[in-house]
Amino acid sequence: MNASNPGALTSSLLYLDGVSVSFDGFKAIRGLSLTIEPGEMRAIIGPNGAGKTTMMDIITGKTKPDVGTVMFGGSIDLTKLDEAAIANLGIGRKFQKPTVFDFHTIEDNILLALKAPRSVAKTLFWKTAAAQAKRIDDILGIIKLGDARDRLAGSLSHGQKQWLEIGMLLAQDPKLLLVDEPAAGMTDGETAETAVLLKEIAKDHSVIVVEHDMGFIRELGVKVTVLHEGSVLAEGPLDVVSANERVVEVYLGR
Amino acid sequence: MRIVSCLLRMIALATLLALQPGVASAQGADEAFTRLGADSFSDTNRAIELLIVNAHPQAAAIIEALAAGRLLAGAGAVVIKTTDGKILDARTGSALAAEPAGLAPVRLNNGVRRTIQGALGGLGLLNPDPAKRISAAEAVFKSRDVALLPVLEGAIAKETDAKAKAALRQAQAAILVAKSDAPPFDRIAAIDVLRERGDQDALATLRSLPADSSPALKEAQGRAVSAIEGKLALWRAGQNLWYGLSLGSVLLLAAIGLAITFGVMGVINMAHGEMVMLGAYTTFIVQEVIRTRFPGLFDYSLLIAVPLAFMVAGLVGIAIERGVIRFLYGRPLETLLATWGISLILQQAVRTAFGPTNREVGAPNFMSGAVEIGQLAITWNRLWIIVFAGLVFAALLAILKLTPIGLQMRAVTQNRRMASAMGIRTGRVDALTFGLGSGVAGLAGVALSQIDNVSPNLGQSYIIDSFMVVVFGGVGNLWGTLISAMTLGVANKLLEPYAGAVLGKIALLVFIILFIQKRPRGLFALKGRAVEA
Amino acid sequence: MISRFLLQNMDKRGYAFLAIVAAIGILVPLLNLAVPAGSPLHVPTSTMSLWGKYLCYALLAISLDLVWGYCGILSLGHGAFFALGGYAMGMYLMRQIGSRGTYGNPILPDFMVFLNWQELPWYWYGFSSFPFAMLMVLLAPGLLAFIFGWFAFRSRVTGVYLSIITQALTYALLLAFFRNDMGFGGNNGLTDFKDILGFNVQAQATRAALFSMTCVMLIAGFLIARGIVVSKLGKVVIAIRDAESRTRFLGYRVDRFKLFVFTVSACMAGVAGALYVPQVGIINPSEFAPANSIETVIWVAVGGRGTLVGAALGAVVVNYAKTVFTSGFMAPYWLFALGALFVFVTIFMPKGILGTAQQLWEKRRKPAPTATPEPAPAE
Amino acid sequence: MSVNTTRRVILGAALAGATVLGSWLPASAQETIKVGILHSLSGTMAISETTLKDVMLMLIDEQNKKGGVLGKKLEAVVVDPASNWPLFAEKARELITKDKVSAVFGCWTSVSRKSVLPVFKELNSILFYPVQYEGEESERNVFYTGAAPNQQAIPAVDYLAKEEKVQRWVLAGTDYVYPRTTNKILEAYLKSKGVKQEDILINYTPFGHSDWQTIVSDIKKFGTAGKKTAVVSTINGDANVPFYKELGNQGIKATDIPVVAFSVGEEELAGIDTKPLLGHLAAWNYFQSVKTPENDAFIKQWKAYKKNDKAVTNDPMEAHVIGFAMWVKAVEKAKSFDPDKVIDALPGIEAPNLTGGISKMLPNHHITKPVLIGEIKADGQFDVVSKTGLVAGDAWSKELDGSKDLVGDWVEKKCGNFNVKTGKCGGA
Repeated sequence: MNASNPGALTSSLLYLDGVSVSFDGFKAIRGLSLTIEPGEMRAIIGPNGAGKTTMMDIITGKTKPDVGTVMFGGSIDLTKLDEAAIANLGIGRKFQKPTVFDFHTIEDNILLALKAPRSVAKTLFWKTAAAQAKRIDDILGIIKLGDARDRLAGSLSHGQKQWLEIGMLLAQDPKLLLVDEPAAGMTDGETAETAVLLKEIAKDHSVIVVEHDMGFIRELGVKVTVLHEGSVLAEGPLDVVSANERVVEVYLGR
Repeated sequence: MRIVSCLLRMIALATLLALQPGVASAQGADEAFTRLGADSFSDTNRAIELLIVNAHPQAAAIIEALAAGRLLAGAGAVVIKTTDGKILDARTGSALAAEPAGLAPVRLNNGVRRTIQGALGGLGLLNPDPAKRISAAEAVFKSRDVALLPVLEGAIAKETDAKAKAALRQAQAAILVAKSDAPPFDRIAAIDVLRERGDQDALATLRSLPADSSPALKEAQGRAVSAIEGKLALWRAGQNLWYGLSLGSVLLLAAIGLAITFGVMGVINMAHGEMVMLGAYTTFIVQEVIRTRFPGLFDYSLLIAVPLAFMVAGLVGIAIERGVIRFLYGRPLETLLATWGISLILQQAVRTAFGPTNREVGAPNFMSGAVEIGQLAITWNRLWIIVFAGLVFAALLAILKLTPIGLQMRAVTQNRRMASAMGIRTGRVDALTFGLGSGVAGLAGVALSQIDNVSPNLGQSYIIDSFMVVVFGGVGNLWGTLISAMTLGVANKLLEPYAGAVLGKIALLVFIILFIQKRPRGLFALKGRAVEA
Repeated sequence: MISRFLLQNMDKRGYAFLAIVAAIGILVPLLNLAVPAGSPLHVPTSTMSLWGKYLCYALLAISLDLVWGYCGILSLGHGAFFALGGYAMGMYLMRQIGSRGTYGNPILPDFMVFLNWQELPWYWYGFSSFPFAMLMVLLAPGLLAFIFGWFAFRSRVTGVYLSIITQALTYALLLAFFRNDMGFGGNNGLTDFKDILGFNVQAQATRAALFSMTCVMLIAGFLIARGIVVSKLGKVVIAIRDAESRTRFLGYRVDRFKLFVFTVSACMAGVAGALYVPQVGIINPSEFAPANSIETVIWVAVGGRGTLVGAALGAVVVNYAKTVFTSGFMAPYWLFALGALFVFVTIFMPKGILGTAQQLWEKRRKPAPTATPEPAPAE
Repeated sequence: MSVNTTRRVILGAALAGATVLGSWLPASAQETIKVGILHSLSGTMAISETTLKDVMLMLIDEQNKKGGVLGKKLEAVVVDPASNWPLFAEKARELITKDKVSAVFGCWTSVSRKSVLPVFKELNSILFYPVQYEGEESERNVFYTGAAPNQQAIPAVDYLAKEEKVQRWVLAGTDYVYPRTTNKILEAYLKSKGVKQEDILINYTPFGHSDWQTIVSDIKKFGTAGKKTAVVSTINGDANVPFYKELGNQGIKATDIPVVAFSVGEEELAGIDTKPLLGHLAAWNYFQSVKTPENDAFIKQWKAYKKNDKAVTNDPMEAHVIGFAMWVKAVEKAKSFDPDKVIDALPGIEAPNLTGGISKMLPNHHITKPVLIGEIKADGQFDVVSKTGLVAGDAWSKELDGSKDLVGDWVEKKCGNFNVKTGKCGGA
């Protein structure tokens, strides 16, 4: 499962083409096409109902598209796989609402996410090796929760939970990270720190960030895709996109 | 013995027809009265025959009184007690001053009742009331008493009412088919009449054709039998469908309250069955009061019980919601435990208050008996229960969709916090919603009291089926509950003739288990992102 | 390695539990057999078999706690696995009767003779062998749980839907086992047992041995369940309970984990049933009654779910209360007491006896409580 | 007091209460002789068994007014096995070992009897079982005061065949051992009387079956084949009410297709409007409507005891009356409460039944009883239309292959399943 797979149909890490899906007649995604290159960080913006979360659901296997192609690493058809298989391919996801395991300690949360065999037998007789313990320590350091490692995750503040979740993503060591509104509900200071953290992560991972906060996106300084009514409205650097008449129209209303 | 008695009766009827009273032997009549006082069924049977043979002037009155249990006998005296309490001497029909001592009602058993039926049937063929003539003809149809053939023929000749005439002809045909010495042409015609009638009884009568009949007759009989059987098979499918709908309506009634408390509110209400039971006991109390205080109102007892049962079960429901369930919102599985406890308490409370045995809930007149539509037997109580289930369903739908409280209920169940922010008193709405669900269960109790035991265990027998119905239909969807109840009811009844009651039910349970795998949220599940989050 | 697996991170509570069960398992039979009946220290056989029953229930409760308390699968059909284990044992015991039945038929059990059955149904073959029967004690419930779970968990049936179809499962089995044509003795079930492994089941020594065996199995069941929940697999399972789809996005095949725990739990329930039958002396379809399974859930809730020890405690406490209340002047009113207990526990002690006790203990130790997360959302 | 302390106090009190109760129970007066009453007071069987508990309490009360037995007062020990079969065994053990009762009166369903049987054998005590049952049993420690199949089913079928000229039979029952066995016996019996296979319809339904539409219409259909048809019902308690309601509504009259039931008595009819059921039959060894001085006295006593003028009596109650009288006589004859001596004394003991005869305990531990056939009257009582002389209860049915050679004899052979062909005890 190497990104430079010889049988690859495309050199892109993630390749969506002509994807559509509807719920009870409502077309949430219509003809969406999107390409993410290895090592790229991409921001996705769009008004409510533009299909941002549904797009993530499709990539991670939660929702199956009605039509369209979703390829990962050039040759793997994601529409044929379930969530766990996709996660094991190396696609990590952070949810809009931070979802951590409330009744586990922070350390256990990271341990569960840590890249390791996921089978029943392997987990039943699991023993944490020294290297893995060190990796956990490192991640706890990065997300600044090293001192709180024995606290239950449920007792963390909202911002801390966001960070813990990012830490869990790091522990998974995925090839592609899907990050849904990482700055939601954060203070300005936290938002800034999160941006720094994401940029750090983007150095050796591909990242898709869905965000509402324009300031945050500006801080990330990456290519932006604007979704509207389930398809791509515009793509390019933030300045170019925000000058686009249609984007302005969509955001400000007609 | 039987032939002799028939012959005697034929003669007697002939005399009756001739309207010549007073010629009978006094001796035979005396014997009849002695026998009536003997307290033996065979003596009573013989006495009836003697009365008829001797054409006793009081025969009709005596036999009617006997049938109604108003004939008293013993110690040489036989008297008739009239419905208004007068005492008449059975021999003469003259009034007596006082009831002689030591008399007891003449007892009946099935044999005596059949003799009475036959006797009254013979007498009734000439009754001026066409309805009575029809039922008399039916009685003759069943008894196939050859002795009555001449009387029947006489009656047919005189008959003017078309329906009565048809009934009399059928009775005649029933006798002719089995009568080997009748003209073959008449017998073939009789077979046609029976084929026309085309019901189970006609089939039975046709099958009574003697085995030594002529080939022509046998062929005609064979054709008639297969024609009737083919028709009956169709009717039977219809009948099974009706049974299925009827069972479905019972399931719907039992489950629809649960569709509210469980489906809409998410409370796993194990005490739901006990709400049904409370409704049934309310019906019982209403009937008890009516029986002792206002016997005239009995036919309205269920109508009176309906609002009361709704209130009783509803108030108990509100009490449960306020007292227990409101502490448990968001913990659906814990409501299961608490309501299970409540159900134990309610069961034992009813057991303590009313005793552990079944209580009698009577059926008002309009719910007794059956009506025949073609070969479809529709029992009134089932028909009314279907109607009632439909009404309850419609009313519930209307409450939820059309009234402000319904709107509030839907708002609270969809988004409690938002509803609360908009000024809806969520506590009050919760209590009312739970009360509504429980009240509807109480209504189900009124209906179930008509077909099932009214005992402390009543609720237990419906709770699992109710959950199956709601889950199969899709939680939170009243229409789903309706379709699911009807589907399960009909499927159950269509399976039953082939698989038997037990295997049919097991098959359905397995089907539900498999179905839930296919559609984990039931028949009518909401789709989309919101539900799965 | 196995002992490491079983004893890792054992806490005080666990050791206390093990010590108590072990002590009971040794002392009670000893006090029953070795101490003369007149002595105040003597444990009567009736008390011993009563407690044997409680301990079987305790094992059943632990098996349920494993799936409910840790994995969030509220099974309302665990009684079915218990009963299947019981039937497997019952069938062995029936075959052991041999020609000592009332009709003296060497092969057919009495109820078959008396309904004119001519030969043994195929599914009764092999049950005359103890090892085979013991294998079936594990396999029958285990296989049923595996097949049922295979479908249900793959289809992602969760929450109340799962609870209701487990109830449907046990209800269907109840109806099936009531049928005399099934060949399991219908409503009368299997009873009037004579020997187990050549020892008279009625004999005091056999009862004592069965009692000790129950204690051993309870300890084994507890250790296995605990081994599972403290392992990383246990952490995954708890993660599934609290946030199933999140766990899936971490790459865990949720259905397989659930299936594993569910099957292990069903086997454990089967063992409990198998130990229950010779001590109680009868197995009948009413063990499949949905009410029995619900009651098991209640033991776990009363004791404290997600604690294992609490589940066992709950089973013993509720059943002891039942024994006490169903005799004497309370007899007509015991259902009130039982019902009230369930309502009381769910409202005032949502964490059960053990959870509440623990909370009180912690509060006393450190007066300023750390924020504890809200109870798990809808399962 | 903070909430938590309150909680703790309540908990403590509850636990203390339980302990006190536990220790309080066994302590009682020394001079009395205890009699165990093992009937379900809750659960599904409470509907039938609760009155039996009351009857026993009344009988014991009466006996004490007469001065008790052997100069000692009797004391009833009531337990509630809650319609739970294993609990029956547990409670039986408790009664015998903890309360040291001299005899136990109890059980209703076959399975409850089967469940307690090993306990009574092991601890060597006495059980009086008051309900009609499927037979095929004769145990040293059990005395069967209810009817065996030959004391109920066969005379009822004879009556229908003779008086009603029935030629076609529907055997409808609940799917458990009693109906299965009874129907097996009846099927064999009817065939021996020349009834053809196609004239017998056997149907089983689950416990508590409530939707009888299909089955009743099947019966109706079966009944229109040109021969007189009757239904022999071994339908169990709870399912009867909906069954009879459906019969009434579908218009099946007793004059067309009579139904004779073996499990429907006054108690069950009290829950049904009986007007549409006029003339349907039941076969028992006792009816409340039987006019004898003994019965009148008993009914009066019962109504006074229940303080209810509408209280009804039924067959199993009479069985307890007979059984209790027999036990008292046997104790007096043995001059001891020792189970072994009482068991030996019981066969041969005679006690008056309430229908004007004297019942006798037989060596097979069953009793002699008359068989009464009653037709349902509009007031929920039965009109006795036939009564046999005393019939001896057969422990083993002569109609079944497996048991036709077996007899129970605890007097001479000291064996419950003596094979007269092989001359050996133990069935084979």
